[in-house]
Amino acid sequence: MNFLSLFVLIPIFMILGLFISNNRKQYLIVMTLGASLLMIMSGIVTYMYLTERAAGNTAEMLFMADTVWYAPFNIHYSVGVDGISVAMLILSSIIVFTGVFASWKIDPLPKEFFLWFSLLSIGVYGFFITTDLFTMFMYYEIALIPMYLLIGIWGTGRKEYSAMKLTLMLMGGSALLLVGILGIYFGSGATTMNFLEIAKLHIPVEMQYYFFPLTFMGFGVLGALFPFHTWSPDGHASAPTAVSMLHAGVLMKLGGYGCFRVAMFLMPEAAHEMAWIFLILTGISVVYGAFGAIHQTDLKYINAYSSVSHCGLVLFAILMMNETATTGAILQMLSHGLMTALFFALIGMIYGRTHTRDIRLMGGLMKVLPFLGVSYVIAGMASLGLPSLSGFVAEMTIFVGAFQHSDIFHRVLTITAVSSIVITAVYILRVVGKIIFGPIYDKHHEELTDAVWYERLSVSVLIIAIFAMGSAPFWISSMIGESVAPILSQLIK
Amino acid sequence: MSELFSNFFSGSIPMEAYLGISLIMFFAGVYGFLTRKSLLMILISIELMLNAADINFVTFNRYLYPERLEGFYFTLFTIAIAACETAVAIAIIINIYRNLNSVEVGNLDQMKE
Amino acid sequence: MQYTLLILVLPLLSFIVLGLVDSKWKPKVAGTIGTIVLGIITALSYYTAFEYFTLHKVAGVYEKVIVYDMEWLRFTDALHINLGILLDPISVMMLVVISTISFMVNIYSLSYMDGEKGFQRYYAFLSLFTFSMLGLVVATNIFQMYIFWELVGVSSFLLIGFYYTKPSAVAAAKKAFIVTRFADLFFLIGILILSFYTKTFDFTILTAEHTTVFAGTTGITFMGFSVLSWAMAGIFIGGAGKSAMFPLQIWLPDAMEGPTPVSALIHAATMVVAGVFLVARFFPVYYFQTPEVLHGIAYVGAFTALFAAVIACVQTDIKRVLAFSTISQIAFMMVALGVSGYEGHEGTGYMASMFHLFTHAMFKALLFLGAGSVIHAVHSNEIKDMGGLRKYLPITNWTFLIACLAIAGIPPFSGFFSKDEILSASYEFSPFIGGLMTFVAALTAFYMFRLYYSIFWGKDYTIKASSHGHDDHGAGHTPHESPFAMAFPLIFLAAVTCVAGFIPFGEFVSSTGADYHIHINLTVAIVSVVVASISILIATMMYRKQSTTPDKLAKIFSGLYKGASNRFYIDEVYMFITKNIVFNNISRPIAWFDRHVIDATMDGFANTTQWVSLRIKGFQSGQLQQYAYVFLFGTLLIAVLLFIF
Amino acid sequence: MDYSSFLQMREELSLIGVMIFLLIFDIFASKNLIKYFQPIAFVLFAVHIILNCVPRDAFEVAGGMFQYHPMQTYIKTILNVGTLIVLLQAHKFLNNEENKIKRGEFYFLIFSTLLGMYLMISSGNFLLFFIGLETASIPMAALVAFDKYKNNAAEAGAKYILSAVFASSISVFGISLIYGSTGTVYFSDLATLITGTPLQIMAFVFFAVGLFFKISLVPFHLWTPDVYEGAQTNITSYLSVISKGSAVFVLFTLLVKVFGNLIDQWQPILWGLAVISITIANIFAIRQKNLKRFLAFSSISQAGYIILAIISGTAIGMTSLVYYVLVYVFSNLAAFGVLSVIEERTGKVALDDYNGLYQTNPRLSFVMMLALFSLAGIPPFAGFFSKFFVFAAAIDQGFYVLVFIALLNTIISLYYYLLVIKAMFLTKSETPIELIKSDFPLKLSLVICTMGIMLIGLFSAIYNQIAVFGFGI
Repeated sequence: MNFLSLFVLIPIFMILGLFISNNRKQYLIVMTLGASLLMIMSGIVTYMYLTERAAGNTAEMLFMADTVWYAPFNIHYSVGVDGISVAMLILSSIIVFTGVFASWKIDPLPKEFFLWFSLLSIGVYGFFITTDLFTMFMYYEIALIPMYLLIGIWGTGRKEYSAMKLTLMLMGGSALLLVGILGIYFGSGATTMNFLEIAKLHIPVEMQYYFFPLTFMGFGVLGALFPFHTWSPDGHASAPTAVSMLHAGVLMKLGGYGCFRVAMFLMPEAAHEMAWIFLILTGISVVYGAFGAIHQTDLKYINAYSSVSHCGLVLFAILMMNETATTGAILQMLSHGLMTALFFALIGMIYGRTHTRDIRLMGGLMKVLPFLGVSYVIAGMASLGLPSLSGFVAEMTIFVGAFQHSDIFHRVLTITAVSSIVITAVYILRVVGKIIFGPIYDKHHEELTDAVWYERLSVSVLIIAIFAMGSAPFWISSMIGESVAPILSQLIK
Repeated sequence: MSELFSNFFSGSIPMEAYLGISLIMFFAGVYGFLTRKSLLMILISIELMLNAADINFVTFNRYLYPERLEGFYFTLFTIAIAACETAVAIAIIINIYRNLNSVEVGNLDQMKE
Repeated sequence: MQYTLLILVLPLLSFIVLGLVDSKWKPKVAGTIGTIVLGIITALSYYTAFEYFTLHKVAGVYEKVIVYDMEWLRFTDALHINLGILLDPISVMMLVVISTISFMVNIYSLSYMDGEKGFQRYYAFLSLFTFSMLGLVVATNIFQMYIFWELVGVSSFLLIGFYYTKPSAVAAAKKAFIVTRFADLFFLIGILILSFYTKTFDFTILTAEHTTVFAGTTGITFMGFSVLSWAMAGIFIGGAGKSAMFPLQIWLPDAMEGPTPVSALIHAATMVVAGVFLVARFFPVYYFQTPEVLHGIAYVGAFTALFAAVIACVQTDIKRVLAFSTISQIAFMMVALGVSGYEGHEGTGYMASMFHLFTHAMFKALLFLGAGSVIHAVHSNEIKDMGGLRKYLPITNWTFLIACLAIAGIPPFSGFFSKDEILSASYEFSPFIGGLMTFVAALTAFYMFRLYYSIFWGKDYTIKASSHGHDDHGAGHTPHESPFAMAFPLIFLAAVTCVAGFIPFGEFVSSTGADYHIHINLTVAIVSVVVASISILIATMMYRKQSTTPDKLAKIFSGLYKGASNRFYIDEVYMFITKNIVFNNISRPIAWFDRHVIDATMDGFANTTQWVSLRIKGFQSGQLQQYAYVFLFGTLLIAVLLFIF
Repeated sequence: MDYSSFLQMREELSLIGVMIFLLIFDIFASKNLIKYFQPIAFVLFAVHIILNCVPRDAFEVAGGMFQYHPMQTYIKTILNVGTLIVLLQAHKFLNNEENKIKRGEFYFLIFSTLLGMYLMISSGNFLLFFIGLETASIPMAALVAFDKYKNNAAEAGAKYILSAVFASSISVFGISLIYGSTGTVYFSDLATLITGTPLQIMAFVFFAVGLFFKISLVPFHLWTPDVYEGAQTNITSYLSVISKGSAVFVLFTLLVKVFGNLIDQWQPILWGLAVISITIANIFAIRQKNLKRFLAFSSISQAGYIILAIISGTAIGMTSLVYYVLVYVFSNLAAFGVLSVIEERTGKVALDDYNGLYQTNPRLSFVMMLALFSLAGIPPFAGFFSKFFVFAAAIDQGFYVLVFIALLNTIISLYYYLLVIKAMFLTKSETPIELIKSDFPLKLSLVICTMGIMLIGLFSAIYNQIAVFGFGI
């Protein structure tokens, strides 16, 4: 029994528990316990991981385990984590944990909500622990589908349209992905679906030219790559708070993670040849998303577009293919996950009070909701890359790393991407200035009450995480850097 | 052609003649199936098609492979099967007549699209 | 000298504590904590200065001491952000300045901000600012500087927007942040380029005398200029943003929306000179590697000085007048750096600019605090609500006068010495710049005394002053001198202003770190004093008593007057760029494109499918025979295709 | 000749035994005994399943006219289980007053079609194959027209029998040509004798369309929706799952075993048919308002996916095919089970009637959702795995484009499956279907299906077990 399997088993047990339970408090507690357990566990994982490394462990991954599942296709249930996955696991568990608290008063059908929510988390956790292409793809799709119901039933606004659009577009992505994965498997003539093994083989270059774009785009859709990002604004805008948190916070990271772990890791030649195409696309989405955000008036839309911009940065950095930039990309995943989750949590709480997300109909909330106001400002500052908050660390690592590229084209692109920090500042401050500061716009907002304990809890956890990452980045960045190095050596060779 | 006629008059009928007949029967059946209005006529056309196949079997067996009898047996079974399906079909058609008071194939379009 | 670490740690702690407890403690408690902490820091930094200047002079040269250094974030083996403390003459000097002013402001605010909502928050932000400003000046590497640079920016944002319910304040805060952020973009790009070629962030390596790190950059040019020039220019733009050089000066006047002590601390004495400090920090690089950029700095500075001075002459809001004079004075420092040489006497400009930075910090803070106490008395910023206040506010009056004399460059006040050095340096660089600067000096004297007279002299104070600002006091009460907590900083700073000029500044601060003996260049000194006195006389004639000459002049130079009083419409230009170009012509089209092109294509797929489905429903006609047709057709089609291919 | 060798045909014999017993029981059983008719039938049939679920060694009977291979046991068992589920679901329907008397014939007809499929599957000779085909389809027509007072049923029956016989007459004509060109109808001989002469190709096409008709591939599918809609729902499910399952298996066997030399001909044919079947069926399905028609089109596109397994013509393809049929049986029968019980009780089959079903019947709609997800190929449900293996089998032979098109179509199919889920879960309705108390057999059948959907994928043992007899021919 492998340790990592707990990550999948605990949510499964949670689901079963929810299934049999029927009264309200009970399963909320079950859920919360489960989530916090996961948090603790991933803490342990990280700790063990670090100690093992200190003990001079040379294994690519930790807690490797491998069980044959479908022998005819060499499909194994094989797991293993390295620094990147651990970072992602920590992120996911934090967000799941806070997400539960953010959806404390979910209504209607709370039980079903948590059922789907934990199914979603199974997908997420499984995706990060597995080292087998098939299993990875399976978890990927497991994570996609609950979205439809979560948005469709508990969402707001044009929820049915958005849910359908999101599901179908992501499905389209996974269609590309599946062809890519099968192509990798059969193309490489591998006798295993474990990508660590496949990486040792060599896929014929002309095949790579077909399958690299497919795979990269397949994951890229989830990573909000430029022309395929439109699911994200609508989807996030309609989703309930916790789902937006988990989706923007973690699910979009699956894209970047996959692009790095599968597309580029397994097909380095094609990655080198074709990087420039995707670099341009991602460069576009960085700036494009930021400019798109300026013009929105719905809080969630603003945030969704800024996510497009930030996630674009992730892919952008990955494609730079050097250690610093890639480390930055992973850091950016973490930081964006945390702060966007914080954003959506806050937006949800504000919306729950004011019943509007239109920034033109709000103002001066700082006066009535000091806690939420301050937290929103902090989130904003993190998002525009204020030092001592997570955003700064990630972005600077990316920029410095990307700028170390020897080719002038890449450096110019980097400068283009850097310019997004100003635009970010513009739209963040626009919102903060409009809804948090200034005079109270709507008289009815004067009776609003500030956050209650469980809201405070979830928000504080996120803020603390953001601060911790922003002011003491060395430990996590070193952990990630160590695990990025072998993958990049594969890429650069 | 002339040789065909000569064979014809000399008594032994060439295989092509049978095949021609069966082919004509078959497509006559198809034609009937496609054009006739009455279900019964359609049923009969199907019979034509089946029998065309039977003739093929017999002919081939008789002319090409006289040493084994697979063709003949096939024919026998086909005839039997044709009888069964006619029975069932007739039953259903009667049922239709009871419900619709007509056996016009054109009326069978309650369910479409 | 490990204890210098406390200088950074203490204010951070006080920020965290005050920020967390926020309104749970009594305002007084928070205020006292903040002030005491600042007091300790001030003491520490004085002691540091003393110890540094006494102990760390090796072979007649002040060495750079890195007291503390830790790796904070590693990018590559060569490039990593360290957090540490670098002590050298200028950083020590800045420590003294910042802690002093900050201390004064803390004391001052105790009574000025008394009764304001969010008093605790105010002190928390003050500590945050002090922390980040101190961190900025002691930075050991350019990235640490950038980090604290940003922190300074945000704390200034928070303090300008202190009255967050006031839309104008929020707008000003936003403007300040975004403009400086825009400049920081170039700063960052500059850092990236510099670090890419030099593979280091470290000041001690970059600014060492015969450093070799720039070997890699020789001959590499981009669009005609060497990459290094681009980098340094970018870094300067960053500095220009913070120091409000033309054309990035627009945020500073609006920043006066913040509480007056804040303006004194941030927007007069400390933060705005960060740009100057940055250029001074990089001076060797500028001087040896990219002189063309250095000269560019000189010209930008000169223009800004003139530009701001002209505007200052016609503003009617006293804080804005001071703001523009600040811009112009900082421009002086920039010019001084721009014209400066390196070795020995050549290095006058460098020394002068630091000297001026020091003196200016003192007397400009004094001016602002004085203005503060005036505003506190009459509850208005507008000149027209003032006049004849000398009877009511004696202390303010005298201290203000001293400050005015100092800034006007009248001996023996500190301003005279530093400004004189700058002028002589400029003359040595080029007579034109010299002359220009002299003229600006004259203008300075003029508008300062215009301000002085119209506050304290001119028409007698009319009790029925319509009251802006704090309406709670209501109109029509006699203005009264401020309490001691406000008066003491004024007196203290005035005293400093009187004596600061006699500090042998060159002994401590010079471009090389070696001693440098100030000697007054008599011709320049006399010229400037004369010019200054003349313009003071003019101001006296025009504003001491009420007279119609100002209006007449305004009529004569109506074009200039109008332009100047509208700050030459720079803000409008910015408005146009941001609103019409960025917002309406970039962002809106993009939003539209996203909805109606990209999204529409995605929906288009769905709609097409639906449409096709509707078109082909005829196949399923329900007619048995038509089914058979299709069946047969299919069969034959397959057969035919097989035989064709 | 040793007739005892006939005793080896165990499946067929035991099924015939069950049929005869039931027939006699139905006729002669007394009033108070007759009400146990269905339980007894279930038990007997279950026994029959258990007896025949163990694969044996391959053998031949009657000079190769009947060829047995272990793989056939699997496919037959799958069909048996499917049939059992259908019977369980039909239990309530057969207890209605007007149907009580017809119970016997219902079972007899169902079993005889099943017998026909057995023969079809294990035939080693075109004659036996043809007999099996007809035995499978003629009683089916009777079943389709089972409740004879419904116009739709009668119409469906007529459409079915006529087009079925039309198809089979075309294919028997094809067989006759094959016979003519080769002189034998034994598969083992034909494999070598078929060399791809024009006549043989022609004959092959004629013959194949008969099977395409049974699998209902576009353009030979037009009868499907009408018949599915007209027939009684349990019959529809039987039609859509069991007969289709047997047909695809047989098609695969024949293509490889008999027409192996024509692979260059039939691969392109199947390529085209798969593409247009999946696409056209999907495009039709998105507009359907009647759930039975809707499922008809969905089953057509599913057939298209099965072709992906056939086209590879490899052992892996065979395994994937059987596995796909297995999963398809459970998924589709779960969907049809829900459909049938709701139609049985309320007579509602329109999509809009299902609005807000979750409020009133959470369990039913949950099962329905699982079934639809499984059909759409969503993990962790079995459908995902079967689809994946089918794709893998096709890609293994290098059909990248085909798989890509199929995958793009999964998006459309997901869309219309989600439409139903949307109706059940998202859409609110003033008049939702009231709470339905389903009887025990139905519950049982749904539980079996749900278990199947949930577990088959996760337990790889099943697939591996099937894979043991890699090439089941």
